[in-house]
Amino acid sequence: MSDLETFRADTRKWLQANYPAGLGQVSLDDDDDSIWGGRRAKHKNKDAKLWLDRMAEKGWTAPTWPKDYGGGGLSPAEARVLQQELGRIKARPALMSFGLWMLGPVLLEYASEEQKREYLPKIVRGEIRWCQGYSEPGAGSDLASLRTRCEDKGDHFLINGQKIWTSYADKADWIFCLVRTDTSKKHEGISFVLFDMTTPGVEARPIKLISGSSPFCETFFTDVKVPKAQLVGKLNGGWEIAKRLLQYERQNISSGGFGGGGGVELEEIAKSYVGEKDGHLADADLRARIAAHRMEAKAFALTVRRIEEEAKAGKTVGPAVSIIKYAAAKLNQERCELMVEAMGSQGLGWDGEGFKPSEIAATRSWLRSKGNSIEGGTSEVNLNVVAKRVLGLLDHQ
Amino acid sequence: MSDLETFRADTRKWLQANYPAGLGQVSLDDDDDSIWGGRRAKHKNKDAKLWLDRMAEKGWTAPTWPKDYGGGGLSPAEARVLQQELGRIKARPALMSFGLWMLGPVLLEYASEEQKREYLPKIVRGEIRWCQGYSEPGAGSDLASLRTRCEDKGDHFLINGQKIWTSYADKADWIFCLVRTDTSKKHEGISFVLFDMTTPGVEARPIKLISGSSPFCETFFTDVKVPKAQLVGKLNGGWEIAKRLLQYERQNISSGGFGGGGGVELEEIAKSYVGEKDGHLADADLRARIAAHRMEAKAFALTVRRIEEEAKAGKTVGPAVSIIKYAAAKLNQERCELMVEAMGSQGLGWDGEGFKPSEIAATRSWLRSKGNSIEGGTSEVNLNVVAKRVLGLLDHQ
Amino acid sequence: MANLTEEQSMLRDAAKSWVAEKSPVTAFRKMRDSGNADGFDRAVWKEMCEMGWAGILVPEDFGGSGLDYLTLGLVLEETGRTLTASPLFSTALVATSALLLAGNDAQKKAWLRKFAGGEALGALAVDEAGHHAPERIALKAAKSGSGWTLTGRKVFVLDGGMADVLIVAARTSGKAGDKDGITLFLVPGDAKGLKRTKLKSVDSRGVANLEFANVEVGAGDVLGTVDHGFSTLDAVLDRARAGMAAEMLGQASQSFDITLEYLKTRTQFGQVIGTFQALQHRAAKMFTDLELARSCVEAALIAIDRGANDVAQLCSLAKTRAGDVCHLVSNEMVQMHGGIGMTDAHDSGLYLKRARVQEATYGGSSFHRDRYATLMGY
Amino acid sequence: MANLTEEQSMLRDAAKSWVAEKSPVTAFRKMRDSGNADGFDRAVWKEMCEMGWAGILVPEDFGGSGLDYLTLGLVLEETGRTLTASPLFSTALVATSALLLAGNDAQKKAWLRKFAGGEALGALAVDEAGHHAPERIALKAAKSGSGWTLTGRKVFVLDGGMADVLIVAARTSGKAGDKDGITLFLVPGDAKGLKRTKLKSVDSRGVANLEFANVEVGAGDVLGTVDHGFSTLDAVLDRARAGMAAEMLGQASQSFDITLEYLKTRTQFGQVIGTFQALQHRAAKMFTDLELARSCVEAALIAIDRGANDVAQLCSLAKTRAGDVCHLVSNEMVQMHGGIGMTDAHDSGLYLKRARVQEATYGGSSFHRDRYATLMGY
Repeated sequence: MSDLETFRADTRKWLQANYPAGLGQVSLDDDDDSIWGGRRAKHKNKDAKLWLDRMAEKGWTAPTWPKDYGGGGLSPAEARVLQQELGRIKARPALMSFGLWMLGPVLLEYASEEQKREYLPKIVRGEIRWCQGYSEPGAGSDLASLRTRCEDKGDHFLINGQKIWTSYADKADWIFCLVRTDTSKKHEGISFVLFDMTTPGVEARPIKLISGSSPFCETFFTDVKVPKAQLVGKLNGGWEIAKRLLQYERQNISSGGFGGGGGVELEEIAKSYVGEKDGHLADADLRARIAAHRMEAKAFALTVRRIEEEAKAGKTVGPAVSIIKYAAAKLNQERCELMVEAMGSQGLGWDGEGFKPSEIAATRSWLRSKGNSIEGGTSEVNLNVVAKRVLGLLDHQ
Repeated sequence: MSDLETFRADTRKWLQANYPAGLGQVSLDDDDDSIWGGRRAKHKNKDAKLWLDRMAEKGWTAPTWPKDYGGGGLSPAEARVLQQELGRIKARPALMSFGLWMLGPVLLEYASEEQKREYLPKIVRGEIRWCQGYSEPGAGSDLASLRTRCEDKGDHFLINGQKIWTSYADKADWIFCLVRTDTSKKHEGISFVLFDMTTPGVEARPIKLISGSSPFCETFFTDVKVPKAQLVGKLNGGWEIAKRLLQYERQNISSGGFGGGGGVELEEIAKSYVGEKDGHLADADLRARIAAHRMEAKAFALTVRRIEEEAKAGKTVGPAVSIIKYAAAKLNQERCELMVEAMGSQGLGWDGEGFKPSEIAATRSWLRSKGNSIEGGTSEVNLNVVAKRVLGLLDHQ
Repeated sequence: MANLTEEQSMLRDAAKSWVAEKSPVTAFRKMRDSGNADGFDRAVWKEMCEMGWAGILVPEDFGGSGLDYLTLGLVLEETGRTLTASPLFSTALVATSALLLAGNDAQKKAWLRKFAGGEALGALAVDEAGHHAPERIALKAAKSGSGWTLTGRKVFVLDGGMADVLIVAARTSGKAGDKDGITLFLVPGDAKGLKRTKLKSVDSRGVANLEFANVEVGAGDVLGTVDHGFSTLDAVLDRARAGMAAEMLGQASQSFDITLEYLKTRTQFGQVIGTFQALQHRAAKMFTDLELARSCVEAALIAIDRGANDVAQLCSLAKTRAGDVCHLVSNEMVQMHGGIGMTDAHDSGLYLKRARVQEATYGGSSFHRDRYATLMGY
Repeated sequence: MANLTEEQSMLRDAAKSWVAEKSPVTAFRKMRDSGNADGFDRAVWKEMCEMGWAGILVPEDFGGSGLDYLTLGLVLEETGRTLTASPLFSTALVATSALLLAGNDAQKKAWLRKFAGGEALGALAVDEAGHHAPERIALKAAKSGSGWTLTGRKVFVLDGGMADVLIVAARTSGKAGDKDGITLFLVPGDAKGLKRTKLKSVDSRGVANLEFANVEVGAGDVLGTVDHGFSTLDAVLDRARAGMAAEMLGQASQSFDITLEYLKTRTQFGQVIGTFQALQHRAAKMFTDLELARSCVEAALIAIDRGANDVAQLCSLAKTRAGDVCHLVSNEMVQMHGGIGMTDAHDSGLYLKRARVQEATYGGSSFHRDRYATLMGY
């Protein structure tokens, strides 16, 4: 039996013994704090806490990170086996965390030994919940134009400014934050710092979206004192780290979140609201548009699969990957538009009597989907990137 | 009875007496040379020649031009009445001519008295057929980058270079031509000259289009000697004249030519090729797309009418006019695409057996329509103009 | 812009300045946040009535000014610009049209003067499910003595929760799907057996679901002729569609103007974003669609005023083209504003939400493309 | 690009270099201008056969290499890039598939070896009017003695004028519109009573109309089973659609590459036009659609090879997505080239014309969207 098969067998055995029977499953967007961890997590669900602790103990919340930093130290192959085994028993994720997805990978690459030993294990164990301080009101697509000032006061940094779209800033313990340490340069004047959200002068205000409440916050910094040891990488060397981290974030946005169109399929909902005629959707015009959309969704799904297979085959990632974010946003927006159109006036409720929860949910999703082509890089920027990096077209002079 | 009513009555009487009975009507795109006049016109149709001569005698081929230059000297109001009366008897146009539509108006504005007396009457009488020497292989949308050299040789100009898209260069007697008289400046180095196409060194080669033969030519100038008296306006002052002339040309392209979608309507053709089901076009998908197109065509027609009514009411021309060329091109291309799609494989013949003339004509029109968004200002340039002139957006820095 | 009479221009200008002054979007936002379930502000409505807008279509004998649909359309376009929520549409346009088209003297006397004076509100109750389908009416009206008994439901009735009188399309014979057998009734808003549920719609306008449980009405409450109400209903709907199109045109124009302004001020990458050609072309195309939509809306209103024979086609055309441009511009407004456009604090969302409700009301583009093709014989 | 076997990669690369060297667009243009009515160059076809392409699907016992559809698709993609007109599609893919799916030993023996060796050409005759409608077959096959008599017509048959054997879908019972009652026949190209008219199609490929006047065939010429030919026909058509999609993918990719190159070299207003953002975004969107189309084409071919149960959906998907991107790119190729793209001397027109013919062949997007929705149950 190969090492990998041994590992699979051991893993399966361990899961049988350690996956809390009472836990069951949960959808990925579930916001139960026990899944996000952090100092303020209430862990109402004891099984969830148990599951997190057991996985963290083996370092399997971060399977491929080195054991020295609390990770699982698994090879990519072993990590894939672990994923498969977790999938086989439909295990609920032990921990969801920006620390795992975004910060950890760049710390491994850019942080000092001390910083790695300080921050990574707490991420693995879900002790510290992180948020991302990137966008500012004046720095959206053009992130590098950020203005949040970070001044060197000798024994510490002093930070003043404002961030926006800081997801869960109101729930996070610490923030990884882009700040301006040199106003004379653009990209070369940015640094990457970490600090505690309970530091005096930090205030987070939740943002209400057109779709209702959201995890996003406006975050204000007024004379926030930050120990200099919490600078990651070089002073004014933060842009490179920032970009690398964005790659991890985009992978995250593309893969998860939207696209595909889960739940009950569009055509089924359309049938129930619009009715049928000789086995076809009664509204032929809507039917043709739904078919066109569903075919594009299928083409997209096949493309994602193709990219994964190419990756598995160890090929260098093809150009197709560059269009995923743009295509996924477009598709999800079309899907949501068709969904509310299919529901007619039942898809136009905000809340209260007269509308089913599923109808209200569809309406909110439709509104929320408008952000898909803005967050994590606007579609305009995506298309610029494809035109320049992939197609080799030049900038306008 | 008002003067205008008197004029209407007289006109009607004159037309009854002078419109050749045998002439009947003709479609505007008819290429019978008797309609285009010129030295080489054969005038196979004697009635057509008679009609031209009678109209020219009254100056009604150029109704609003001053009598001194052979025009009709009519007021705009009288000219409209004349149009109405000609329309009432569905009179065939007496003369079609770039001289009337494009050159004449700018000569009236920019030419010397001698030039007006020399050229205008011959245009009115259809004695000289003109062509337009504007575009060059390297100067399309960016017309002002034209390179055709015109050197001052003391007693004459010497012209060397090449023009393209010169409509009817192979049939015209004279050309109005943009030439470069100063290579150190762009717009300020262009002059507007007239010369005889029989001058030694002028060669016109017809261009074959993707849709087959066309009126367009490539026109080559090799050491063409042009008398200096044939310069219109100032030396290096041609760009202003060129732009003014383009306005007349665009009016011409917008109003006539494409849009509306004459002949048998799309839906009727679709019915005959696709068939019907419970009174509807059998292909519901195509039906929805045809309906969407026909509604846009109707919206366009209503917009043209609105602009005309606003103009009649003496209002300053609204911004709507700026979108006419772009919208007309888009519409005609959509219409042609739907037409060949509706005909199926019968719309995919080039010539010969198996296809009706109407089918071949549809295929050729479809191919020809691809030029609508290129000729007389590309759609991209149209949109730039709307964005900048109408919407007040600025150039990229 | 069509050529207007002096009177029309004056009313349009009056509306323009009143809206800017008395009914900016902030007013609508305040009304929304106050949780006002009526979906409009009574004080504002009073002002509108004082300006005579409620009586634009009402003949002078009934206290109105007896003007035309183009005039009312111009006012609706202006109020649409700032999302002004008021009974102007349902009372002064829809209900008034129904009475003008089919009402007898008694009925006109009973309601038109009150409508014009702002003392009563009216609403049209037609659809019974999520999708507009006027011929699928099933709400039953059974003869009982000299009068009728109504049983069934109506959904998403605009201003249905507030109306003093409801114009209810009911089935007096035949079955859902038949155009024959439909009759219009005038039903008091407080009729016994009528349950009205005010809905919280996404655009915060006043809509309600209505439940009819043996609602008794008299013979005199039949609007028009029994069993032959469909043609009247269709004519009323076309007027409603043209008016809604005018409102959408105003909204789309306004959201386009707001977006254009943002394109000229927002800076990214050291450039005003309006200098990016891809955005310029998208803006120019929106402008093109807006100009085309304007022509359709004006043509539909003028056709109604002239009693032209292509009113139906033109109203479907106007509803579709205005709806489509409203759809496009409301999406682009959010996208071109970026993140800020996604926040509830920004107006983009208000325009987006209102747009979708209007698109669906009295038939979406899909419905009207089909209707247009059918009317044109294919 | 899907993960290929070594053999597939080799064949793909061989095709790529052969096409570049032996069959550039100039070759197709020369063939067209020569007025060659066959629609292909026999010498070129001979070379293609020598490379074994004609026998890619043919089992080794019949002189082929018994490879799969993905492999043939890769070659078609490459030949599509330069509009190579050859019998590869109709003979090596369509006719061969028909025999593989329904042919008996005698029939396979009779034709497959000849196909693989380039000694015979085949063609599928299905449609009888301008629009693809396989179940509407009316061409009558009447029993006569031990054989059958065929009467009727077929239109726009690809390579129908050259084929040595025609696979003819005929009606042996039922009426046009019934799926039952369709039978496939093998008919010699020179059969008595068969009139073949070569057409001058817009894309200069070899197509013909066929008139059947009491054409006699024997009992042994029935391909598959009498009255139950539709399922075979549909399977053959799906293979044809996937292959056509592969060809279109190659063409669209090539015309996109040519256009992209032009965007990088053509200068106007002192700028390479490829620096204009509006064109950049249009190019990026075309690229997106090309990547999506590639995934569909490969998935369809692989599904055929695996005998998956969603072959029909995937082939309709591939035909639609490849057709739509071919449509878009062929239009943009002309537009982005400007005036020069309108001239017959430029290749834009050739790609545009070929694109529309392929889009229509074996069902356009409208046909396949409807089919896809029906297959998915709505």
